[in-house]
Amino acid sequence: MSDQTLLKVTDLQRHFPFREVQGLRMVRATVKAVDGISFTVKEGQTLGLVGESGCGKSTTSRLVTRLDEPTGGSIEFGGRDITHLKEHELRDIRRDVQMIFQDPYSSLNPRQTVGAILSTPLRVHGLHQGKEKARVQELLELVGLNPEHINRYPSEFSGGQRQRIGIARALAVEPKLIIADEPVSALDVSIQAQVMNLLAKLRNELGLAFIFVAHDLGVVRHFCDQVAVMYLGKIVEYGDKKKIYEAPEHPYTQALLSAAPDINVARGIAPKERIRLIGDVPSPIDPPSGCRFRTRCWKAQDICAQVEPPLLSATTEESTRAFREGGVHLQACHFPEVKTDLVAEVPA
Amino acid sequence: MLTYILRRLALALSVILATLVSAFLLFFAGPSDPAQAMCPETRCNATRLAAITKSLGLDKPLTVQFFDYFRGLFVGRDFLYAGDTVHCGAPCLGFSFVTRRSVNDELFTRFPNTVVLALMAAVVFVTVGVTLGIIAAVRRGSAADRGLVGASQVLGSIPYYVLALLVALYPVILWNVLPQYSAISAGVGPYFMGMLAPALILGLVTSASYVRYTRNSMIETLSMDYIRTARSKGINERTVLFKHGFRAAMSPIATILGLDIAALLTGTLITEQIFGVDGIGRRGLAALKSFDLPVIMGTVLIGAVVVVIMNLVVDIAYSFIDPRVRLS
Amino acid sequence: ANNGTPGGTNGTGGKVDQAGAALDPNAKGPAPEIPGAKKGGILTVPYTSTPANMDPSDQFYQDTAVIFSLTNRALTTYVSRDGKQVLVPDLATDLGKQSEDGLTWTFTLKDGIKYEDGTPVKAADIVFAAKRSFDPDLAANGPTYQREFFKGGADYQGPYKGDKNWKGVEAPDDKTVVFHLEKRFETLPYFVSFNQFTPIPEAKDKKADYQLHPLATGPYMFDKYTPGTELVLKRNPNWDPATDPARHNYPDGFHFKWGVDTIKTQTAILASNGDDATSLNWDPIDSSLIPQIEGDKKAQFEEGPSSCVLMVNLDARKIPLPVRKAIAVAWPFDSIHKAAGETTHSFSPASTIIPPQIAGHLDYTAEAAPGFKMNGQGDGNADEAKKMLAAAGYGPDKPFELIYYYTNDDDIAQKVNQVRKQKLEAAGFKVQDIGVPNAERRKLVGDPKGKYNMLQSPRGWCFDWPSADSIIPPTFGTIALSQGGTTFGNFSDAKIDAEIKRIQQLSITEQGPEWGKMDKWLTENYLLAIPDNNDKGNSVFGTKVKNVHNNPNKGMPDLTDVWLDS
Amino acid sequence: MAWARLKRDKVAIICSVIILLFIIVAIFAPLLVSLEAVDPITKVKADVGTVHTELVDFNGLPTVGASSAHWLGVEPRLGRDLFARWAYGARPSLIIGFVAAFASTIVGVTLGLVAGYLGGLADKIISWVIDFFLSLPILLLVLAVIPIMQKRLAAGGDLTPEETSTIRFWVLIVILVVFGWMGLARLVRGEVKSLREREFVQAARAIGVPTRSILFREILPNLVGPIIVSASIAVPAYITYEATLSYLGAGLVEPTASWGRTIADAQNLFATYPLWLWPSVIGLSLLVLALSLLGDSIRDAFDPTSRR
Amino acid sequence: MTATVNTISTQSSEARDPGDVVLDVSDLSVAFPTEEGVVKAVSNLTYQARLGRTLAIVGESGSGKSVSSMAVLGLHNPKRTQITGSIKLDGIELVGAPASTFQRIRSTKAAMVFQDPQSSLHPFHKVGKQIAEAYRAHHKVSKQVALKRAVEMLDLVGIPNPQRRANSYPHEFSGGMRQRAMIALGLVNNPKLLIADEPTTALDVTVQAQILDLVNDLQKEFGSAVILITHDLAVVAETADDILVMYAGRGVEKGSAKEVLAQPSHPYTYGLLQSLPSHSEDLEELRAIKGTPPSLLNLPNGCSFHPRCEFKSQVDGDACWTVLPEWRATLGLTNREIRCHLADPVATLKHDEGER
Ligand SMILES: Nc1ncnc2c1ncn2[C@@H]1O[C@H](COP(=O)(O)OP(=O)(O)OP(=O)(O)O)[C@@H](O)[C@H]1O
Ligand SMILES: Nc1ncnc2c1ncn2[C@@H]1O[C@H](COP(=O)(O)OP(=O)(O)OP(=O)(O)O)[C@@H](O)[C@H]1O
Ligand SMILES: [Mg+2]
Ligand SMILES: [Mg+2]
Repeated sequence: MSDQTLLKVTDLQRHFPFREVQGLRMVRATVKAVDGISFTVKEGQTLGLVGESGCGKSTTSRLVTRLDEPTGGSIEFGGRDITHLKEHELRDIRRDVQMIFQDPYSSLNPRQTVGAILSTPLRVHGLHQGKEKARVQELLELVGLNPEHINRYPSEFSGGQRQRIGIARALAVEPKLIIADEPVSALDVSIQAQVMNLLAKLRNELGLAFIFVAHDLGVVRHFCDQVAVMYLGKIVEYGDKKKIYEAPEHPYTQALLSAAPDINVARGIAPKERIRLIGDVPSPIDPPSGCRFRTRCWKAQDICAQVEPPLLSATTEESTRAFREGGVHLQACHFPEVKTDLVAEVPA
Repeated sequence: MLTYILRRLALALSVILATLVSAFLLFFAGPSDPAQAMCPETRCNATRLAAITKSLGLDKPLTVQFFDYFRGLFVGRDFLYAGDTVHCGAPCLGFSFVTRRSVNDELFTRFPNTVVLALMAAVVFVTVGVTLGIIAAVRRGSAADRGLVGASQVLGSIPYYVLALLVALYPVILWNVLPQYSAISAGVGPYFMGMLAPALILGLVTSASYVRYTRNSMIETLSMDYIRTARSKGINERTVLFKHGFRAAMSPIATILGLDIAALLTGTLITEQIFGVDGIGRRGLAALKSFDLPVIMGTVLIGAVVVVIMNLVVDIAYSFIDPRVRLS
Repeated sequence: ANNGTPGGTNGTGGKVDQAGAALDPNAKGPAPEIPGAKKGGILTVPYTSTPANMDPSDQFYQDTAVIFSLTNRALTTYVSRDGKQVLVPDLATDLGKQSEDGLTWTFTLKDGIKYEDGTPVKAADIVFAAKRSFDPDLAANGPTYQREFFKGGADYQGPYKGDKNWKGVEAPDDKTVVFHLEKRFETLPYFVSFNQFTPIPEAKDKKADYQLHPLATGPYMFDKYTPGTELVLKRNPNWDPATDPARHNYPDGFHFKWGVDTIKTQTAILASNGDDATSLNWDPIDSSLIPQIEGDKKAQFEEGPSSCVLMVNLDARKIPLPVRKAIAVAWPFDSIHKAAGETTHSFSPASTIIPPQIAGHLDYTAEAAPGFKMNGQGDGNADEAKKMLAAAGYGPDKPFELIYYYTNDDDIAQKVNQVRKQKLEAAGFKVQDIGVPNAERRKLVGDPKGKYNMLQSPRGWCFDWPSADSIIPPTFGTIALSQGGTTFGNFSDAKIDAEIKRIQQLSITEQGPEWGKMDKWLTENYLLAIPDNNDKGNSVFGTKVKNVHNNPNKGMPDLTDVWLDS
Repeated sequence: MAWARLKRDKVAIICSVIILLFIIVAIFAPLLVSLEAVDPITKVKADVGTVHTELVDFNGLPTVGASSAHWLGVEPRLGRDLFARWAYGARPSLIIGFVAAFASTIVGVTLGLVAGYLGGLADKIISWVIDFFLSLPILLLVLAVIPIMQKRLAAGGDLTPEETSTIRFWVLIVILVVFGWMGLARLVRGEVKSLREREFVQAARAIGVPTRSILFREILPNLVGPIIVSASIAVPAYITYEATLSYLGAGLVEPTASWGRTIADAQNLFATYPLWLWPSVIGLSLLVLALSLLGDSIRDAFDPTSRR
Repeated sequence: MTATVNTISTQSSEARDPGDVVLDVSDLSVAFPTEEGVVKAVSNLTYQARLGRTLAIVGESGSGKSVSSMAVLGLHNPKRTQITGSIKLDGIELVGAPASTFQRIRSTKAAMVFQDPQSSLHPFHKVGKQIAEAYRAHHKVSKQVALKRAVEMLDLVGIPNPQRRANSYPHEFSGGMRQRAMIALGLVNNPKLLIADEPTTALDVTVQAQILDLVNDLQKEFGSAVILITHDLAVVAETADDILVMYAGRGVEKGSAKEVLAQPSHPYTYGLLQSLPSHSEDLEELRAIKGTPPSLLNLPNGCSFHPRCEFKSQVDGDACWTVLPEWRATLGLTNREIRCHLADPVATLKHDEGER
């Protein structure tokens, strides 16, 4: 793990314009799917992206892989600005940044054999010319599949196996960064763990950096170094895993963590005090003014409606503390809740 | 909604305009020479041909002809005829080359017959097709299902004009069980009775495809989760089938229906021809034979307008049928 | 009027009575009662074609002529006497008076003639109608004799665009109509039987809309008229039978329906259920129904000659006479008629140019080669034709090429062409058949400079009145050719022209036999066109329709004589 | 998989056999016709084109019936051999049905792919064209256009009967294609629009696969099902359409033998001389029926949820 | 069929008090004949649901959870389904019962909340009407009265502004609201049994928490029996009283929810728990169950789980391959049953856990 910044995302924006009918009029509106987010990923590091449905996780992934073009902000990869590169200029980037998709069923072309699926990236990038088949078999082995299955169709595999094929495809071009958009959400409970293990193994062996999108907080906790919590197209809290999970400062993060049911209840551990949020996530078409979470926040006050809280360290005055802890922890709330006992835990 | 309709109307208008332009280019700028067709065979000479060409207005430059036609459609136009100006109000489709009568008169007086025929046929195919389709869907896989679907297939495979001719000859003319077509001038009763035979055969043959549409749509609907929900409420099966299943199954059929009626309105040609129904299809066919360009143009235009309007109606109706569809 | 349908011949059609054009200047109304005839009922007449319009000035076709015979009277008309058509005065008191030089004709109107609305008919109305027939819009489809013969007719544009006071036709008073001619027109009395000379009061003229209700002078008047669809006629209360030598009015009314399907209509009429028993159809009998009308439904069918003669037209400029004769020998009359869907009821074979019902018709049968009669029958003799070709210097190595246009967008024409081609090739000809769409073919075959060497226009000729001066001059003379048209043979020959001119100077009654002789002379010496057949008219009618007779001038039934049994 | 399902479908098998029989008849028509005996009157074997007016009477009705020389008798008026007309008549139906279906499938798929994948202006234009074509009163227009097309193609030249009928033949196919591609284009467009959002397409893009490869290698193979289904429905539809146009006089012309033309010719004599009309009606109906049932089976095989 | 420990003798009587058995499923098998073969979706399933208690049925996708509970409401197409065994709902035998019986018990005795509320509500009918319809199917009341009842129910499940919302179409609702509406629909006739089939799978975590709270609250209020179908063990831990773990159409373990999750005694349950990330928070590697679930067309002989079972070597002989294990009480645990050949599963699993 070097300290080299691999990916730097600054103020990234993706607004989808569309037309909507309101009463008798047609109005133009925009879905602010991603609305100014910044983060960095260093080589070999894993960033987790969590948040509820529709908060912009997938959009972010698609922007970073440049499957979609941002409407604002910038993406730097390996020091190069790739924000608005054209498709043909992206070729190199396509080798370095790969994606693993959520749905192992729809992410593999049902009409192609595993061999064809895996050799496509090799062919496109002219890798291992003449020895594609060997490389494909190698890849299959790498993800724990039988190399003899090269001529089978995806439908002949189970969900977990298919997800492995998807992973192998991403690995084929030997990327530096993999964006995994909910790679295990669609898998059965008993298979999830297999795939998680595979990803962890590959990360360690190949020194890959990951952006790992999930809504299962447990999985993220298991897999990531840093976590960004998103709400309605914004990052509301961002920091090292330990801090986010153990000392969440933003009310939304707290609510999210408390809402996740805990199996340990069965073992006699008292259930967490559950923060009950009222209502649903507002629409990204017309997000609330000021702090976007305020409509569901129990702490909301007048200022929340007027001023949009920036993503800051809750304890700027104690920046030394953040430094001492050797980690980042930013949040965007006017009234963050700083857990002081954690400070005590940190060795001086 | 209003903007939507306006936008759709604009689109519809653009389609009609395109039809207009292409039909005009096709016919007027086409290689056929209607003046030649008008010119009495053995006595046709150059002067006579020129006179006819002039009288039909075919001597003017094409752009002028088109502009005149176009203007006629929207603001009406004046024709010089027998030294007189004859006004033809908008939408003016011109004057028939052959009968020298206004195409509007020629077509709009006949259009009602086509409409009546199409609507009567629609009643037949909707009731017959939908009923049988539902039966087939509910009895899915049974002998009744197979029989109905098979019979509809067979019916759909026999050349329509042969069927129609047999119906026109046997029950109508020879056995005298169904009355022959007579114009509305002969009385409303005989008129509708006379429409019965053509409407029945047209409707029955068309119903063949409705049996299948309905069946498939119904089967698909019955496999939806909300049907399961309806059942789980403990309401009786008939309510499930009709209030829940049929209601949802009908909306795609309603779309097809709208378009089919439009198609019928422009395509009852064979039926009209065989049963002698005096509709625009038959008129159009006659016009084709005599190169009567304004009448052909008029028929094509009316056809396009009908289809476009039906499309629009279907779209708008659909949004009322299915609350999920927002007009956007 | 002309007739474009292909015709044919076979052996069984019997000879038509020598009808002869009789004139009876003294005929008086009323027409004699028909024994047994009853009054009442509506005769329904459904048929396939659709008249373009009902404007009297625009009429030239047989179907509308029959309809107008019920509603409108002209200066003269015909009556049928013993199967012969006799020209009689109708609105006029006689058949016209000719001036010394033959260039002025005067007709006097009968007294007491009224329109359906009761207003009296005036001579000026006939003059107005005559002028109206010059309007290029209103009378686009009408005849053109008036342009040729009337003084100043060539350029006259009718009363709307042209000079209102044009002097070609005049009415010096309410009873007198005077025609001024450019040149002699001995058969003018025939011409003024046309609907162009039925009176139209100028005050009631609605131009394009006049056709919606032309004012009646005959026994019936328009009741309901839907252009292109149907016409209902009812009795005209202001018709006075005493003035009319030609018309009866037995049925209460008539109902014409247009654009019907032939087979359905004829099948229905033969079955005679309900209204079909009082229906009449004059389309050619469908071949599928022949067993019926030759069997137990014989009484419901009537046939007779029409005004048309059909010929095989040759371009004598391009085909030498010996080869023309070889063609006549090789010509597959029977096969062509079969292929064309003709039946024994649709034509009778012809050996002459002038049909038998015309006065002066000379019955002769020429021979193309010794023993090979040109009687429009048989299927050609390939061997003999080959011999004749060889004699003319043509053989397999140097075949004579026949070039003609045929219609390639009409099924029957295509079939006929196949038969024709196969048979002509069998007879040693080389055939170049050029397919073009019908409208175009008409242009091409009407052009004397066309690429063809046979089958140019005209295909045949339908006389406009029963005198051969409406047949031979326009089809064999040089005039049509010099005007840029085509003729039988496309041949200009001073001898023929001189002969035509000579006969035309004769009086109407003298002309007949002379034309007959010329007919034979033309075929035997020139063979510009091979006589093929005379068209027949058919009528199929319900069991209650009585007294249906074919009018040999029209090939249609005389509706003025029909009555209905109840 | 679909194939295996199809093979188990009895109806599909029977239909395929029937269709195959017709194809065999069409291909081997000359051979089959040559099996007929020599006609005792004409002294020759019958063929598809030669007229024998000596075999019909003056009213055009055949004087000979069905015999070893003429298995289905001879044609009224022209005396051509009806079995030959029938066997050869299968050809245009099959050729037009399959060729037009093939061509319109290609057009529809291409335009649908382009519209669906590129979206934006291309989509707007193509969708508009689809709307436009769908709004035309097709039958009447086709009836009007065919002679015009024929004339344009002839380009003023003089045509022999054979040239005429060949031109007509191809004009007819072109017309069927021009007016027949919209349904499939619409379907493909919709499918592509949804496939485009499918993750495997995204994956291909993420890998850097060029657009053309995505269209033809990734997306197109997934449309095989709907395309085959729509083509299998198109074949009988085109066959019917050809027959209808021929019936209305805007289809094939002499001397081409075609069922549609025979039906048009023979319809009036259906009772007087049934041998003329019915073989073609039966041939056409059976072929269309078999093709549509097979089409159904194919759809079922490709989309098992829609089965009986 | 093996006798279960807590079978109540008087099953014909109606369940009234908390703890009474409302639903008694015994030896239930559901099979679907298909072209590929017979899909044995549920085999020999036995369980009970009691008033006032929540029974969780867990298992992975395709293990037969939905199929078995839909059999209770008779929602399978009788022509295409083979159902054997016995389902007694409040004393009424439902296997082989006529359609009219099902019509009567649906919604009144047992109701179901389906997995996907988006597709389970009729898109063309207003929400209020759909709820009212269920009420009117069992009560002879006017439309207005039924609609009022529907509004009450919507209010009860916490939909704000219920009067207005009753007049909305389902697509105008958010996911959470739709699920609430489904619950309102399920409860409108006060059923004794509410089957919630994965009621929160399609929902966000925060909304899921709301819905689960709601179900719990409502159960307390109505005192009915609830069957909660899910594959999320954490949800079970927080909400269920009893648990039934299913694998490949069969029950493999049942008992009190908390106990089972705290101390699983079937290797499959054990494996599931082990593979949860929350269980092994800081481990580099999760302990996954190897292999994939079997095809229902072709179930393995013997214990269905044996191909994936790590402990089959600890069973003597070839019992795991050949003998289908019957329900038996777990050695050393009360109130627990499993279907496993292991002699002392508790000890075996404990040993295994200690090892890693
Ligand atoms: N092409 C698009 N056009 C319009 N809106 C879009 C588009 N793509 C995404 N959105 C909207 O942007 C928002 C964010 O979507 P995104 O898919 O990134 O969410 P997500 O966090 O990945 O959600 P999930 O957990 O459901 O996958 C949503 O409201 C979505 O409706
Ligand atoms: N009508 C049917 N015909 C054939 N197989 C069926 C049918 N219904 C269900 N199955 C099969 O039965 C098995 C059990 O399905 P079931 O829906 O009960 O699983 P589940 O445990 O509810 O899974 P999930 O968690 O995905 O909802 C599945 O393999 C399914 O494919
Ligand atoms: Mg997402
Ligand atoms: Mg389920």
